[in-house]
Amino acid sequence: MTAIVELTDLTIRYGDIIAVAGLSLSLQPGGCLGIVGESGSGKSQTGLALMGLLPKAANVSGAIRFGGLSVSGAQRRERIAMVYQDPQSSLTPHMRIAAQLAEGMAHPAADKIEAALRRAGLPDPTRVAKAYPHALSGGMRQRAMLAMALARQPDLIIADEPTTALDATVQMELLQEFVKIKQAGTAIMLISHDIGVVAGLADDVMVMKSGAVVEAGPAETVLTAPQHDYTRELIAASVIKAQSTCRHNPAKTPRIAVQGLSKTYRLGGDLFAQRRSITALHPIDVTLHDGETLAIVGESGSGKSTLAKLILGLEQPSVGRVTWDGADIAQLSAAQLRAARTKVQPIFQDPFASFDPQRSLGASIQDAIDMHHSHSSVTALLADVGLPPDFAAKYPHEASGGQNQRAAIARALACAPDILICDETLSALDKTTQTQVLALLAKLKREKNLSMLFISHDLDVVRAIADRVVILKDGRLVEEGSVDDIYERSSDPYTCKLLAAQTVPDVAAMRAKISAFETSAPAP
Amino acid sequence: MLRMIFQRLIIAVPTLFVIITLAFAMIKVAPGGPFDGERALSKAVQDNLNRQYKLDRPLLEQYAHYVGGVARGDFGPSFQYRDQSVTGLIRQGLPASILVGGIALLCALGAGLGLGVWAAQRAGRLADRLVMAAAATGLALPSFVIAPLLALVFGVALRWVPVAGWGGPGNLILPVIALAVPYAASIARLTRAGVVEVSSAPFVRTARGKNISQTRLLWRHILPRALMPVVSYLGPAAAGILTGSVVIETIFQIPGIGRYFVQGALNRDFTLVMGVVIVYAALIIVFNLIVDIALQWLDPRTRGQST
Amino acid sequence: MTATNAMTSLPRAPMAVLSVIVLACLFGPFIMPYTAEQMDLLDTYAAPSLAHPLGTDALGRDVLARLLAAGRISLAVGLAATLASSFIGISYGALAGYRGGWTDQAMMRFVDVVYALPFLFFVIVLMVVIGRHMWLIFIAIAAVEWLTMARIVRGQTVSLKQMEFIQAARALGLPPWRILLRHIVPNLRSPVIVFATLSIPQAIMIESFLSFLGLGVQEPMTSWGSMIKSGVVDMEFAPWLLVSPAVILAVTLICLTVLGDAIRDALDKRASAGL
Amino acid sequence: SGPIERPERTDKTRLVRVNFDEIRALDPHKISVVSDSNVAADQFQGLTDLGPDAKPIPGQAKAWRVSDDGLRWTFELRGGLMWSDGTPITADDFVYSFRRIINPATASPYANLLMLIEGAPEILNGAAAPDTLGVFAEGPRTVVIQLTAPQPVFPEVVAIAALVPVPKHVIDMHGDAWSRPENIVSNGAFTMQSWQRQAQMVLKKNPRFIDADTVALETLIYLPISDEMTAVRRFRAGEVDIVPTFPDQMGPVLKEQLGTQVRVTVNQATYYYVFHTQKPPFDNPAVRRALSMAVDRQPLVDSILRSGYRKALAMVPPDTGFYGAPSQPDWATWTIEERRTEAAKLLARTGITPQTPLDIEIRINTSDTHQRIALAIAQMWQPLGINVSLFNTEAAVHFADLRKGNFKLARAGWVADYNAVDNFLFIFLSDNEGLNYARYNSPRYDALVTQGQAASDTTQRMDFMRQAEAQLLADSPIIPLFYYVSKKLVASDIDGWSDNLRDRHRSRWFRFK
Ligand SMILES: Nc1ncnc2c1ncn2[C@@H]1O[C@H](COP(=O)(O)OP(=O)(O)OP(=O)(O)O)[C@@H](O)[C@H]1O
Ligand SMILES: Nc1ncnc2c1ncn2[C@@H]1O[C@H](COP(=O)(O)OP(=O)(O)OP(=O)(O)O)[C@@H](O)[C@H]1O
Ligand SMILES: [Mg+2]
Ligand SMILES: [Mg+2]
Repeated sequence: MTAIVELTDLTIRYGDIIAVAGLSLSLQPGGCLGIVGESGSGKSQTGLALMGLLPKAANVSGAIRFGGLSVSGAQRRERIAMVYQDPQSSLTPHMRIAAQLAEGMAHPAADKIEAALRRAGLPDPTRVAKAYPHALSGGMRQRAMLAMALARQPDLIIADEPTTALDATVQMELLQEFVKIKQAGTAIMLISHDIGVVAGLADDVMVMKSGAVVEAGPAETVLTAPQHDYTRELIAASVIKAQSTCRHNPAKTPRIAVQGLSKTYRLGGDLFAQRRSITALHPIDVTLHDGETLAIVGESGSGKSTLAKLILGLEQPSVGRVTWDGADIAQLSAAQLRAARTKVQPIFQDPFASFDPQRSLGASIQDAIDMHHSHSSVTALLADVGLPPDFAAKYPHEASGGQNQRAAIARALACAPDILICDETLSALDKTTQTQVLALLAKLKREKNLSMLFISHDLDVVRAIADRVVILKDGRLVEEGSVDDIYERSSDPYTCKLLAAQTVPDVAAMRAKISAFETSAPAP
Repeated sequence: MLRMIFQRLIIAVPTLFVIITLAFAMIKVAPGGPFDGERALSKAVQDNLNRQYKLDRPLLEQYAHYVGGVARGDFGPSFQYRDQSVTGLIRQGLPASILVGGIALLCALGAGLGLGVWAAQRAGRLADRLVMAAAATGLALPSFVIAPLLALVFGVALRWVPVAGWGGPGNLILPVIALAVPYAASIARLTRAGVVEVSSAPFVRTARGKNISQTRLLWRHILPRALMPVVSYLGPAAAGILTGSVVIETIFQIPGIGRYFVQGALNRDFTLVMGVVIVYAALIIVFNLIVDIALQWLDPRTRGQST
Repeated sequence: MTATNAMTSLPRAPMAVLSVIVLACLFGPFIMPYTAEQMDLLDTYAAPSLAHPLGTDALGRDVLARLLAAGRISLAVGLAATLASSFIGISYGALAGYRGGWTDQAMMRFVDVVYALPFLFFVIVLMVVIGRHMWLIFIAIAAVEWLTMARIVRGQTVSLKQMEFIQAARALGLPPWRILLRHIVPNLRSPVIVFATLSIPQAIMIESFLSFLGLGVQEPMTSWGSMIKSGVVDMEFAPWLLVSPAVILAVTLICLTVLGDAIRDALDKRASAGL
Repeated sequence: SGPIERPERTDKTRLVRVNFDEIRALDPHKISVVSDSNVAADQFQGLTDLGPDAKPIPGQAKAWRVSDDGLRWTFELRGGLMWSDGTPITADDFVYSFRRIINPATASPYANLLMLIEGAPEILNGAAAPDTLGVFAEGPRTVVIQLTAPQPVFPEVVAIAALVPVPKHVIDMHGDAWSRPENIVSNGAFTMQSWQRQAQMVLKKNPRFIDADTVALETLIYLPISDEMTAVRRFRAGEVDIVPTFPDQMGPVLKEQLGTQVRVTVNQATYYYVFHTQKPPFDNPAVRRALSMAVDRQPLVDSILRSGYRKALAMVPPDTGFYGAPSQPDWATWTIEERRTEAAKLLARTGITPQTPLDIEIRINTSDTHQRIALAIAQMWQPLGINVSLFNTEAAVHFADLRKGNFKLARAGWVADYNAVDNFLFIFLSDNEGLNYARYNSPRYDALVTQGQAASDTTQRMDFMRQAEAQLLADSPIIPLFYYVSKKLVASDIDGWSDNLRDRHRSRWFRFK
């Protein structure tokens, strides 16, 4: 059988920077190649090269054969679909999801579009189809993106971190879906930093570091008997150890308190459209105490990011109030609020979009430093998050997903805040880097008594860093308790299901888990 | 959205009122009156004329009288055109201005968008530079140069179309071209910049990944964003082009109202000037409202915000 | 790309031509054998010749000398008035768009009002109230030119404001002016640069209208706009009177346009992300 | 560019005539500009009319006579006069019309033409009722007009388009709306067919016109074209037949292209500079005289105006009615060098020398020609120690300032309403508020003009006028520069066009060859 794609000696250069160095791979129809590797190792670039969508600044060499032929990018794109790493910026903001889906399909129809959305794990496809991207949650956008790829019925799907914004249960459902399409003969190139995900799906695994392949081979071999140190390191890191924080004894002074907070978005907005609305967050009470890390967990679209934005005062609540150190932020003057912002820093879910496209990452971080007259330097901050100093000169579009995310962390830390509001802050990072950043946060917590509101769907990470956990579902608080309470003694079925759906970096275990996972009925 | 339209229409009333008041004040401060011309009038005749047009009354009374009239829909008598009401003059002239201006606007949009996109797709290359140079030339040559040149070449020398005049469709060709050229050039420049800018956005990459046609990529993904500055520009531009241009109207003899803006002012035909100012103000208000609606439509994220 | 090497990558030809024009206007009049005012009623409407490379005008004045002298005024007016109006338009539009709400409403309705006011009377009133000063030219031109700039900028700002990176900047506690200056305005450069280059010829032509009203440049001084205006009447028997100013104005604008586009392209940090 | 061919004419009864601009009034009593009077004169006819040469000929009146004292004019109307709607015209229509013109409520811009008629000034000021005007009907066919001073050219005055009769019965019915195209009724050679404002006006031959059998044209179209170049281009394309003017500097090239179709004739109009005689330094007659003397008019007309203008050393143009040889300043025969030397001497006496120069500002209303004339004059004055700057404004400001006296030296012009010396000289009467921009106040001049106006004997009358003008020139409140010309383009196949001093061309005379 001819390989569906075959890359030989692919090299991608940006000036002096070598993003991908002499990479070769091949993929059979119906096969699945998992690519793992550290952030910035060239995974996404490889995918884009296959699509023929590298920016014009890229200097590409090497051979790409598709279906045994050497064909143009446009011809390859006929048969390949890609799930881009960055769903927020990769969707056209002024087009409804349905329209964006339809144009990739051969014979678009409303029911087919909804079916594709449902296959991608979206519980309310009718609403999502009609929505504009900005009205969706991070995870919903990611699934819409996935639906777009699935709907094209390609021969090859390049899925670049397709589940980073999704909670464990949905991730499980999607993995099941992937298994199905794979069985139907579609080849999959799965880029992920989650070894568990790759383990569950990939036939072959390729490990990348600094643009080069360090190790490649059948999944079982590579994951169970890694040859290379780096691979071993990666696998070891995928079990995240609890960080030694002062979890036991947080002072009971509330830093941030939320009372009866709710948010309702108006939908439609067309000239004569009948006004409908969606309540992203039902009245909720949450308190973040001094020195505490409060994790907010919940399925995609449950209102986590909305809560974070309300707390930050970046959106106006429909009802309820937010207090920072006892002061109602709605009552503060603009200047007072600005001054208070020093203490409370966010890290947004979508790092790429949160950087000014016309400013270098270094300049953006410098802005934060200047703003708060802190003594840190850009270089030091970058080093803290594992980025080399020359990164300061890069623009957001020149950095990889994980690199942007780390820059966002660096920017938030530049202000030396007391309180961090982290929205899926580690989702785009490989496990080694995650560990490094977690250690950094733990250190800050220890030394600077940092309080954190930590939104994540990664229960391992939550367990590693959080003191308390709040679980949201459909905009409502379903459970609240200490980490141990939740993880060990939870009775809530949703919580249990979440815990059960955790990935494990083991091929056999993961595959069993996937096939055994019970698909939840779509939410009513 | 309906609320916004409603709100804006309500605000339009005080806006118009402010415009009328300020314009009235400016007109009254300006030296020279409607009966000051090359042919001097004797004092007695001047006095009688002033009396007839109530120009001998105190300013406040004149103002109250005028505003009262406008409120009733009566723009008063023209000072320059005896026994003519300003309402009548505008009613006779506006259709011609709108006809010529409307066609010119459509042509300018077609040519401007086409050239702008075409150049943007070749950004930085010779074709791009040439088109943009042509646009710059179109802007450098004011209509009082383009119009007579067109008339000389196509009217006098080639005799393809009438030199000037009003009546047949042939009479529209030259004025429409002369009027459209600078607008087309501006639109082309703005379009090019917008398309170049938006083309590098990540969502365009996604759209390309779907292998959709160039046309679709352009119309659905790129242009809606890229054209936002063009849309903003079009509000005032449309109001301007539809109320006619004094140069085009005098050179091609079009019976529109564009001439009244300048001639009315030069002749100090106060009521006529006020009349066209009100028409223009109404168009500005309406078109800027349409533009704001269009901008919201182009960028769904901005919907649901006030204004 | 940094700003400096963006500048060095600008197209050479228009830079060169523009420099020649500017230098000629600045220094040309000192080395010309004729002054711009020197008349010769016995040598009117003389066709281009060795003595008068661009011919003479209705009063027998050397067209080349006048063209260069006029260039000083037109270039100054075109560039300064455009700079002033761009500055006002950008600040105003960005502020209105960023503030939103009633501030935006009030500010933009004010723009509507100014649009509608009769320009001719505005100028006359300006002269009555202030007198006939050269710098009134700039005020009068800037007073009309900033409006569309403000509307364009405001439209773009409203859209930009929704972007997450502006929210991020707000979350940093950056004061509004700093967000406007550092994040909004740099992201507006594309329409701004283009519209500014569009305003230049308008400013130059408005100037000639102003001198018709008696404001600003008075004969024997002149400007390109006024030369074009009076050249139109003579174009059939003395075409050089129209062609010379029209060509130099067009060439200047072409250069500015190409340069404007090149600057825009060079300043677009994201351009390299394009396919 | 060689001669230009016009396309073959197809309809020989249809003439297209260009007007300077859109007319401002259809009501002849409310007309104010030349365009208006062109149309009014084609639609209406007064007691007299003007022939192709602009000399008075019988109009609605077949004959007239004047009393010996020259004050009482009697006009005999022709039989069978009718309005275009068939209503007969009687002497009462004329009485009504003259009263209407002078009535302050009409606010007729030309009302001052009737000032010679008994009672007119009082009526115009609102001090007397319009029916006290000295115009009477003696029977249905006789109109009698009583003047307060003789006016030998009175038959020409009543030919003026602003003084024609209007139909009382129509005005009674429609009020001010009577002059709308759909209502208007007239008595002239043509009547209104349709009018699209700013586009075209179509007039048809009036079959009820008293001399209808002599009118050749069936259709007369007026096109309002304010852009002179557009009119010229349309003429060359054969789209129009008569063009009322063209830019001065185009004269030579048009002659080349259009040959005899270009008609240039001296006009009864004067272009002059006026001093404010009450403001220093122009309150000093010597300064005024020196400046006037130092202007060399010849190059102005030859090099700048180029279309056959004639230089002016006096206010009244040559060949003005009964005037004979006009007055000339005493320096008229000097060479320009002599004049310059004398001017320098005069100025030096008042302390103005190249070393101690005088700054003066010439005010003009904006136009290329005015600007060039002023610049050329500035150059002529320069060696005398006069530094000139130009101050241009649009016409409304310019003339308002002249009226109010906000100037020192300014450009002005005068076009005669009728062919008479007093129509030029009355401007500078000290009590002529509104027109006497110079604020010229010479009791001797006033007396001479008044005496002249009162004289019924023409020779005597002209003698006073000549002396008055001599006084004016000696005092130099103005600098006469040149006499205007009328510049027309007339299609070569038009018959009945006659160049004339008055620049009056009734369309009833035109026919195609
Ligand atoms: N336009 C560009 N200009 C310069 N360098 C670039 C550009 N695009 C990507 N790079 C560099 O290429 C390298 C590989 O990027 P890539 O996006 O493939 O990483 P990745 O493996 O997908 O990482 P992540 O897991 O963080 O998404 C990175 O170091 C990145 O900085
Ligand atoms: N601007 C908006 N207009 C309309 N609906 C919105 C808007 N923003 C968010 N929503 C809706 O609110 C709900 C909650 O969104 P939110 O982004 O808070 O989810 P989330 O918990 O952060 O999910 P995820 O884990 O996928 O990021 C979603 O159903 C989303 O569609
Ligand atoms: Mg990546
Ligand atoms: Mg979220």
